[in-house]
Order: sequence, then structure tokens, then C-alpha cells
Amino acid sequence: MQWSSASEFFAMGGYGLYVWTSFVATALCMGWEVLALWRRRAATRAEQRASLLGGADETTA
Amino acid sequence: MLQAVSLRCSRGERRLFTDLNVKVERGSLLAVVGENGSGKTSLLRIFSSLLSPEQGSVLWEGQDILQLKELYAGQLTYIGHLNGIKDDLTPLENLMSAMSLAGESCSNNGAKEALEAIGLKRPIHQLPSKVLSQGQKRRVALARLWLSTRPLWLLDEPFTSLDTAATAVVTQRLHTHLQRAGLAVVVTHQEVALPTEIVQRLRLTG
Amino acid sequence: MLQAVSLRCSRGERRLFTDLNVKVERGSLLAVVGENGSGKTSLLRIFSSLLSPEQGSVLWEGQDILQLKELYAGQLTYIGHLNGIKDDLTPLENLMSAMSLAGESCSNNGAKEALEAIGLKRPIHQLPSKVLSQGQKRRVALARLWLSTRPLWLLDEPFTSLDTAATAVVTQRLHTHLQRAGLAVVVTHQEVALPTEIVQRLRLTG
Amino acid sequence: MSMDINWLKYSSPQAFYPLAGRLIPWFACVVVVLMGVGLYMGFFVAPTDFQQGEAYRIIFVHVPAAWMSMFLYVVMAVWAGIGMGLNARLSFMMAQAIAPTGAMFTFLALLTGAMWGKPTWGAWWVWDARLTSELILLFQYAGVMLLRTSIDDLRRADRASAVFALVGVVNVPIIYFSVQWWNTLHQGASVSMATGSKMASTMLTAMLLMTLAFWLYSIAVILARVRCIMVERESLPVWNEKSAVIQEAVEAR
Amino acid sequence: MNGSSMWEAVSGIIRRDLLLAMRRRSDAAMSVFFLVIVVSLFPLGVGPDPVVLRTIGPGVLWVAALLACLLSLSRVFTADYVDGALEQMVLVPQPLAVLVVGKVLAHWLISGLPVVLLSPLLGLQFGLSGESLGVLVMSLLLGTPTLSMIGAIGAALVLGVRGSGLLVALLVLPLYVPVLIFGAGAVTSSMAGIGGEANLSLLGACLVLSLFLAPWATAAALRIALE
Amino acid sequence: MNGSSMWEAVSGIIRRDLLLAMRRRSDAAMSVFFLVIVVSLFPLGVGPDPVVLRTIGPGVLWVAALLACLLSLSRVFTADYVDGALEQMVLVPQPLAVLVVGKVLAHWLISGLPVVLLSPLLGLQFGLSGESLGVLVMSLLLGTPTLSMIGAIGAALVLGVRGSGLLVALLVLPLYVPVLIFGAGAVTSSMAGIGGEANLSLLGACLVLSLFLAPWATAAALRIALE
Ligand code: HEM
Ligand SMILES: Nc1ncnc2c1ncn2[C@@H]1O[C@H](COP(=O)(O)OP(=O)(O)OP(=O)(O)O)[C@@H](O)[C@H]1O
Ligand SMILES: Nc1ncnc2c1ncn2[C@@H]1O[C@H](COP(=O)(O)OP(=O)(O)OP(=O)(O)O)[C@@H](O)[C@H]1O
Ligand SMILES: [Mg+2]
Ligand SMILES: [Mg+2]
Repeated sequence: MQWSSASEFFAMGGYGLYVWTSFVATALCMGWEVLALWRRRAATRAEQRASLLGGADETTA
Repeated sequence: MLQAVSLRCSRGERRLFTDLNVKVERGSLLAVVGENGSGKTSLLRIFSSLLSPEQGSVLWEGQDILQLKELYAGQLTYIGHLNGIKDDLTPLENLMSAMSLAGESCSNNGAKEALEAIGLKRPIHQLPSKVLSQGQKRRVALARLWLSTRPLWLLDEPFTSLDTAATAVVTQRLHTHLQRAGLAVVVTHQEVALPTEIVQRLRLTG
Repeated sequence: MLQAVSLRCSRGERRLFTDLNVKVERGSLLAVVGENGSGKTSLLRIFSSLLSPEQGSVLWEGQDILQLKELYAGQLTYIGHLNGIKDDLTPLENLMSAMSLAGESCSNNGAKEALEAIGLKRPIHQLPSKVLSQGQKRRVALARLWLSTRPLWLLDEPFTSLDTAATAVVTQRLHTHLQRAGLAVVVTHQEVALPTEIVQRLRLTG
Repeated sequence: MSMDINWLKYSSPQAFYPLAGRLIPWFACVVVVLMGVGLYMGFFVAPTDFQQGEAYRIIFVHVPAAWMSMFLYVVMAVWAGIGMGLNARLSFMMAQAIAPTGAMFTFLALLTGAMWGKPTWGAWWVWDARLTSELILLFQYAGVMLLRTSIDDLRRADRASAVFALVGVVNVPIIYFSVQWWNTLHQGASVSMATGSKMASTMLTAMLLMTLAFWLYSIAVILARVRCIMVERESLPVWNEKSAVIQEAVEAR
Repeated sequence: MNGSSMWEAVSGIIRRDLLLAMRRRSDAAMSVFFLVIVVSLFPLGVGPDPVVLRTIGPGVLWVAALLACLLSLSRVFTADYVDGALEQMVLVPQPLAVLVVGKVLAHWLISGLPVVLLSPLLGLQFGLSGESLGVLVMSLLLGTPTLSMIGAIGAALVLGVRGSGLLVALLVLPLYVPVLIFGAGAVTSSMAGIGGEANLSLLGACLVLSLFLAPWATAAALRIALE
Repeated sequence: MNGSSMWEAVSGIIRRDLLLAMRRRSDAAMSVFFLVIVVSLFPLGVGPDPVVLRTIGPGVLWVAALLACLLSLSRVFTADYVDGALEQMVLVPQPLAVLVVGKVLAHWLISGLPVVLLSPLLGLQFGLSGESLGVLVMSLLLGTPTLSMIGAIGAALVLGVRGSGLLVALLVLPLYVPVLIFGAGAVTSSMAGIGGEANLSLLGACLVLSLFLAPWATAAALRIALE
């Protein structure tokens, strides 16, 4: 383990800005993607529910 | 009252008509008939001021339309060979933007009713116009007639691609327009479809 | 012989027709009629192999047209809503290049005769097509019928924009084609204009 | 899984939909574990690079992202090709589902690369072959997606974007080999089958773990997206899945 | 004829065109993409030397922006012409020149503005400094509307006159040249430490001039096209 | 189906397109004109330093040629699509891919060949030497047909799509990149005295590849567009 303190860990030998931007950006992108998909799924489910409740005859087509 | 005074029109080398005089009173309809290429569309475009005649002039209520300019444009509704609708907009959007551009804004409901009047059902209102069939596109263009409050209608072959039901509906609408002291100039090969009002026939011989 | 076997076609969300079966024998004509948007054009495009059906198949002399490919294209003449003529070429050039592309090259004189047969006079042969009137353009497209030796004709509203004289001439030509054991599928709102041969009527209900 | 699975069975949307639904949570769990281990190794086990100092740790996201960006493009093209060949809707949907994730990884490769370039090369961006071709890859993803959204008709959109995706595959080898074909600033391959690795083994392990995690992440996300697409497109209520949806619906009755 | 109905017609046109652009959200992205791609092509052709790239940077960016503008604009009226919407526009009871302004404005919002907003990022890729980036954005902000206004004349001429392609280029490009020179000049001189104010104010003058003259010329050209 | 009627159809297409180009002679001049303009705009944007200009010369020329090709190409099928001639073309009893080759060839004759012929003159303006000029012409002669072939795919894909002008650029330019790199690389390396043969043969390979693959992709795209 080469880090003696948390601040040293976050400083990343002076390259903290670059390293952490990279990792955080990656995390954000992935998190956003997952979140967006979650929402989309929720939307499709709501729609399904509506159609199931709405017209049973339509759904059998 | 629309009046043409000794109009002459040539396209290219061809003389289409000379010394054409005609008068359309309020409440009456002028049917322009003739063979293909006899100059019907050209005459209609002269009436609409899109084309300027080689000689003669067109008078609206006694005044030269070239002098009236925008005032005259405020009196007419012109529907040409081309539908003038945007492929990417829905029929509803097309109709509403055409109306607001013409300075006759209409409500969403008004537009819907106009579309329904000409036989386009609700689901179709929301499709992009490019997926519509030829006749449906023509109907979108003609739907303007249900919202127009302008006295003068200039229609170039309004019945193309329309089925019999739609043709009857448009005829009916023309009928109402004439009864309300409107006047119309209609170019068509389907004379039978015109309302049996005071129809004046102008035959161009090319 | 052209045969449609349990065709189904949907555009977007809309089911246009299902389980459509029809058979057109040599020497007979199929008139496809129906309201605007009922799927007439779509059916014609399926017949021409431009559109593939969702289900079912079209047989030409008993063989699936999707297998025949170019062989089938060699059997038909298709004239759609659009005229397919180039604005910058003259009617003569348009006709000749359309024919040579279709593999039915014709002589200069042959083309001129075809144009005259459909009522386009000599001086018009040399104008750029863009100055022609709507009906004249349609005539240029239809002139191909006078040169076509193909057995199957697929015509989408051939009579649009035509005056009565031209309509009669095209009807006459269809008549001759049927008598020579040709077959035709014609989409139209003007049924009266069809030749009084063996006409089979297919009504699409949308 | 056992060998006697009937794969054809799963190529129909009705069967695929619930299968995908069942697989996603498993992938998600494995991703979390792998990422945890990978990040731990990357930050706490792997030693400091003697040339680049700590900046090199960007490698643990940069390289996996870059690899995935290229790999996903190829996979997308393969699905597109299958779709065109067999006229299979599911394949087109897979291709559609892959594009956004691929584009995201391409973007991340560019971003993390830029973050890496500033300390090591002194510039956010240089016009070297590898960098430029990665940018081009982003454009290709954008092209596939824009072409799809520009066409209203689904069938046409599927096919048109499939043709483009297939045509674009030629660029992937160009990106991959650009470092060898043109001498550039960018690192050459440091992991290759033939010569083995030149890196410290802990670094390599961490990087490979992260790559695996990214890969499984992609699978999970893509499966989830394809499920959404199926429902949106087919507007079929549920694919014989005994899901909460039906229950809710039944209860509401 | 009165102000409010004129405003209604203009805003109607702008709304319709923005709606059309929304329908194809990709449309707005498109001129940006074009810019990015053209700008990225140059280093591929010219080679990666940063010094050379910095020298040619402003020129490349401006030429690319000019092309993006010209190309997206050259067809603003074509669609309307083909589908008949232009006929309807000419028959609107408002002065045509005013409608033209609306149409061009809508177009600039859709495809000019994004270019302006993106330019700093591209400037960075060519190694421009912070201050030069500011000047670059300013110059494009003043310059692209001018390009749109002038381009509209050309676009209208394309419709009517036969064999117009060449004529448009001949007519429009000489008018574009001053804009290009002032625009690229502003950036270059700010890079040289002279500051780009002089060039920027010239650009402003061009904008005002074109705003007054171009709509009339365009309107006239449109009327000719429809005869 | 047999060879002679196939040849007849292809030559029919070529003849018709050449005729159309003759009718609108200015359209054919367009791509040459565009090339000249872009190339001359650069010194205006970049400044007149001859050393810089010589360095960027091959790159600028190639980029300009590429854009000229792209722009003229993006509309090869559009007119045919709108007026219905494309429907007729698809229904011709010959393989569509063969007709596509004819169409692209005609297009290259109209707008690619003039660019190739004009290039030495423009190269002179940038101070290229005699041998490099030869390499430039050779590289364009091999490269521009490839560009046309690839561009046809894009043009076919965007038929009927709004905002297609820029979309086609977005689709096609990434695929143009290798050609650009090899082409400009050939000239640059001949200027550096290394000789451009390696790059030229790569260009040749690209041409052969695109000649075999592009027509099929284009034909597929056209059929899709007409569905
Ligand atoms: C925006 C800039 C950059 C982009 C677009 C980029 C792109 C790529 C791509 C596509 C790969 C995977 C290809 C392969 O494995 O051969 C890769 C790998 C790699 N990149 Fe970058 N990169 C960028 C900047 C950098 C920088 C600045 C460095 C470090 C100085 C770097 C170091 C590496 C390393 C070490 C690999 C792994 C190579 C291997 O092991 O095969 N990259 N990069
Ligand atoms: N430049 C020109 N040279 C010669 N004749 C021309 C020229 N421009 C137009 N024409 C002719 O002028 C006539 C224009 O007719 P117009 O479009 O008004 O006909 P129309 O009566 O509406 O016909 P249709 O019933 O077919 O719509 C056509 O006969 C056309 O050939
Ligand atoms: N994407 C879509 N979504 C919904 N409906 C669609 C879609 N695409 C096409 N349609 C519908 O399919 C039908 C196509 O009809 P088609 O063009 O075959 O009609 P037609 O019978 O030829 O009509 P017309 O007499 O007007 O020419 C239209 O009703 C159209 O609204
Ligand atoms: Mg007419
Ligand atoms: Mg139809």
C-alpha cells in the first residue's frame, strides 16, 4: 500500500485532477446510463399497465 | 368582384390567350376548363398575382391587384397543383402553421374539426404527413378551406386524387362558400363535381 | 397470370389489408378502387416488388416474384403517382432514356409517334419538361405505354390531371393491350374511364 | 449452463424477453464485485509507475473503455448483419441497443485519454492517428444513431442503419492498427497474445479485471435496453413473463 | 398590415421552422457535426505538427464555419419551393422581406448558433489560447448571421434562375470574402497580441449592412423564382 | 439478363446523366468551382506565408477535393428519388448494383474528372514541385473514384431524410478518412523525397475494395429507401 494518508491518496502525486476527473466522469456516465434505463423501463411498465387495464381486447391482438 | 381586363399571357414562344375578359361576381363560381396545356394554371396564377400578365390587368373590387399588393393577398386563399404541406409535420401542424402564416390563426380544435370535416380521422392527425397517401395529402391542403374566411378562393384542380366521398364534401363546402357571398375560381377537368350554383364556364382553347 | 396469395400489409401501426387473394388472367384488367388511404398504392407497389409484403406472396405465372427478381422486372411496366421524368430533359429525351433503361430501346421516330399518339404535338417534343403543364407531364410518363411490349402493366391513377381527350386515348390503349393478351392492374378513382373489357374490381376497405 | 439448450428457442422475442430479464441481476452483481476488486487492485495494490507517476492509473478506465468502444462496434455490426441476412427483428433491436453504450465508451476513451494526455504529452489533444481514428469512431456511432432517428419508418430505419454499421466496420481495424501503421505519440499495444505483457503483473491484472467488469456491464445494460426497445416497439404488453406488471393489473381489476 | 399581425406571421414562420427542426432533432446537431468533421479532416491531411496547426487554426475554423453555413443555408428555400409552401408564403398578406428575416433567423438559430457555441472546443484542439478563443466566439457570433443573410440571397436565386449553381457562387462568395478576412483576421491578430477589436467592429458593420439589404434582395429573388 | 442488354442499360444511364449535365452545364462546373473557391479561401484565412502554404498545400487540396466530391455526390440520387425516376431504375430488369456503378461512373466523369484535371494548376499555386504535382494527380485519379463509390452509399442511405445534406457528410466522411490520409500522405512523402508509391498502392487497394463492395451496399440502401 503506497498511500500514507487520505490526502495523499486524493492528490495522486499531483495528478489528482486528471485521475479523478477520469474516474468520476466514467462513474457518472455509467450511473447516468443506468438511471436513464431505469426510467425508461418504468415508463414502458406504466404504459403496459395502462394498456392492460385499458382495453383487454386490444392486448389480445 | 374579380375582373380580368383584356389579359394576355405567353409562356416561352407560345401565346396562351389574348384579350381575355371575364367577370366573377360575389356568390358565383368561375370554372376554368380546357385541354391540358391550354393555360388554365397560368390564368389562375395571374389571378393570384404570382404571375404578372403580359398585358391587361386583374381588378379586385375595381382596383388593380398589382397596386393592392398585400391587401389583395389578404383577400384570397390559393391552393395550387402543389399541396404546400411539409412532409415532416403532422397534418394538424401543417394546417395550423399554414393558417397562422396566412394571418388567420385558428385554434387547435378548430383545425382538428376542419381535418375531420374533410374526412381525416383523429389518428391521422398525428402522423408525419409523408406517410399519408396521395389523396390524404390533398385533403390536408384542402382542409384550409374549412377555416378560410377569405372571400376569394382560387383552386387548381382541387379534386385530383380525391375519392368520391371527399369530392362530394369539397363540393358541398364550395356551395356554402358561394352562399355566403364568397367567390371562387376553380380549374378542373371534373366539371361534374362542381356545385350546381351559378357556375360560369370559361373554356380556354390553348 | 398474376396472383396474390394471402397478402398482408401494414404501414406503421395501421393494418391496410390481410389475407388478400386475387388472380388476374391474361386479357383481363384488375381495377383497384377504394377510399383515399385504403392501401391501393401500397398494393400496387407490392405487385411491382418495390415493397415486400408482411406476409403472403405474389406469383407471376406461378412463381414467386421475389425469387424471379430481374426476370420479373422484365415483364412489367410500372407507372406510379410520380411521373419519373426529368425536368431538364425534353419529352422526347425523357421517353427514350426511360425506354432504353427498361431494356426496350426505341427509335427516335418510334418515340415521337408515341408522344403524338398521346396528344403531345411536335413543338412540345423539344421543350424542357419543366415548362410543361401538369397534364402534359403526365402524358409524357404515359407515352411509355405506346412503346411497351411488356405483358403486365401496373398503373397508379393514370388519369390524374388528364383532360377528357387524353383519358379516352389512354383507355383505348388499355383496351388494345388487353386484346393482345396483356394484363393490367389499374388504381383509379375514375372507374368510368376504364375500358369495358373483362374488368375485375377489387375494393379495398382500408 | 448445460449444452442442450435450444438456442433457437431464445431467438424469438417472446422467449428472449424473460430470459434477458432473469440474466440482468446476475450480471449486475458480478459487475459490482469485479469493479470493486479491480479498483482496489488498481489504487492500492498496483505500484506507482516509475515514468508517469500516479497519472498512469487512468489506464484502469482508459484502456477498458477504448477496447469496449471498438469491440462493441464490431458486435453491433455483427447483429446488424444477422438482421439483414435473416430478416430477424431481434437482431436489429440488439444492434440498436448496443449503439448508445458503444458511443458512451468511445466518448469516455476520448475524455480519459485527454485527461491522460495533458500530464504526459502536455496537450489535451494531438492529431495523432490513434486519437483521430477514435474520434472518427465516435462519429460513426453518431452516424448510426442519427440515421436511425432521422427515419420514421422503423423497418427502414433498422435496415438503413444496419447497412451503415456494416460498411463502417472497415474502420475498426484501421483504428486498432493505426499505432503500428503510422508512428505516433500514442502507446503501442502493450498486451498482445504473441509476446505476452510488458506491464507489471498487478497492473495488468487490475486492468484486465476492469475490462471484464466493463464488458459484463455492457452486456447487462444492453440487455436492459433491448427489453425496453422490445416493449416500445412491439407494443405488446408482456412477453409471457409472470411479472409484477400482470399481477398489478390483475389486482387492479 | 399592422404590426401585430406582421409579428404573428413572422413568429409563425419561425415557430414552424423550429418545429420542423425539433422533428428532426438531429438537424440541429448536423451543422455542428459537419464543422467538427471538416475541422478534424485538416490535421489528417496536413499532418500533426502543432505549430503549423496553430498557425492555420483560425483560418481552418472560419472556412469550415463558412462552409457549414453556406451548405446548410443553400437549401433553406428549396423544400418550400418544391412542396408549394413558398407559393403560400408569397401570398401571405405581409411584406415578403419581413418573412424572409424570420426564415433566416430560424435557420441561424438552428444551425448557426450551435456552431458558435461549439467553436471554443475546436479552438482548443488547435491550441488556441483563452483570449483568442473569446475573440473567435465573438467573431463567429457577429459573422455567421451575416453569412446567413447573404447566403439567403443565393439560396433564393438557386430556385429561379436556370443554371444557377455557378451564379450563386459568383454572387455570394465575393460577399463572403470580407467576412472571412475580418473574422479570421480578428482571431489571428488577437493571437499576435494586437487584439481583434478593429476587425470585430468591421464585422459588426457588415452585419448591420446585410440586415438592411439582404432581405429585400432575397424577397425579390423569391418572387422571380415563382413567376 | 444477358451481357449486352446489361451494357445497354448501364450505358443508357450514363448517357442520360451526361445529357442532363450538358443541359445544366453550370452544375457540372460546380464542383470544380467549389474546389477553386475553397482552395483560394485558405490563403485568405491563413495568411500568405509561402512556407506554411507549401506545408499545408497537399492537405488543403485533398480536403477540398474530398468536400467537392462529397457535396456534388450527396445529391446523385435525390432528384431521381423525388421525380420517381429511381422507382423506374429499381424496376429495370438488370441487377441494381450494376446500374449503380453506371450512375456513379457518370457522376465521376462529370464532377470527379474535372477536379483531377484541374488539380495541378492549384498545386502550382501552393508551390508544389513538378514531381509532386504528378503524384497529386495520380493520387486524385485513384482516390476520387473511391470517394464517389463510398459517397454513393451515404447518398442512398439518406434519401428522403430531412436535413440529409449534412447527415450524408456525417455518414460518409469517417469512411473517407483512410483515403484522405493515403492521398495527402502520397503527396507529402513525395515532397519529402520519400516517393509516394506505397501510399498510391494503398489507394489502389482502396479503390478495388470499394469497387467490389460499395455497389452492393448502395443497391441495398436504395431498395430500403423505396420501401
Ligand atoms: C484522447 C486521447 C486518447 C485516445 C482517443 C486514446 C485511444 C486509445 C485506444 C482506442 C486504445 C485501445 C487500442 C489498443 O489497445 O491498442 C488505447 C489504449 C491505450 N492508451 Fe490511449 N488514447 C488516448 C490518450 C492516451 C494517453 C495520453 C496515453 C498515455 C500516455 C494513453 C495510453 C494508452 C495505453 C497505455 C493503452 C493500452 C495499449 C495496450 O495495452 O494495448 N492513451 N487508447
Ligand atoms: N418556355 C415555354 N415555351 C413554350 N411553351 C411553354 C413554355 N412555358 C410554358 N409553356 C406552355 O404553356 C402552357 C402552360 O400551361 P398551364 O400550366 O397553364 O396549363 P394548364 O391549362 O394548367 O394544363 P393542365 O390541365 O395540364 O394543368 C403549356 O402548354 C406549356 O407547354
Ligand atoms: N407509418 C405509418 N403509420 C400509420 N399509417 C401509415 C404509415 N405509413 C402509411 N400509413 C397509412 O397507410 C396508408 C397508405 O395508403 P396508400 O398510399 O396505399 O393509399 P391509397 O389507397 O393509394 O390512397 P390514395 O387514394 O389517397 O392514393 C395511408 O392510409 C397512410 O395513412
Ligand atoms: Mg394546370
Ligand atoms: Mg395512392
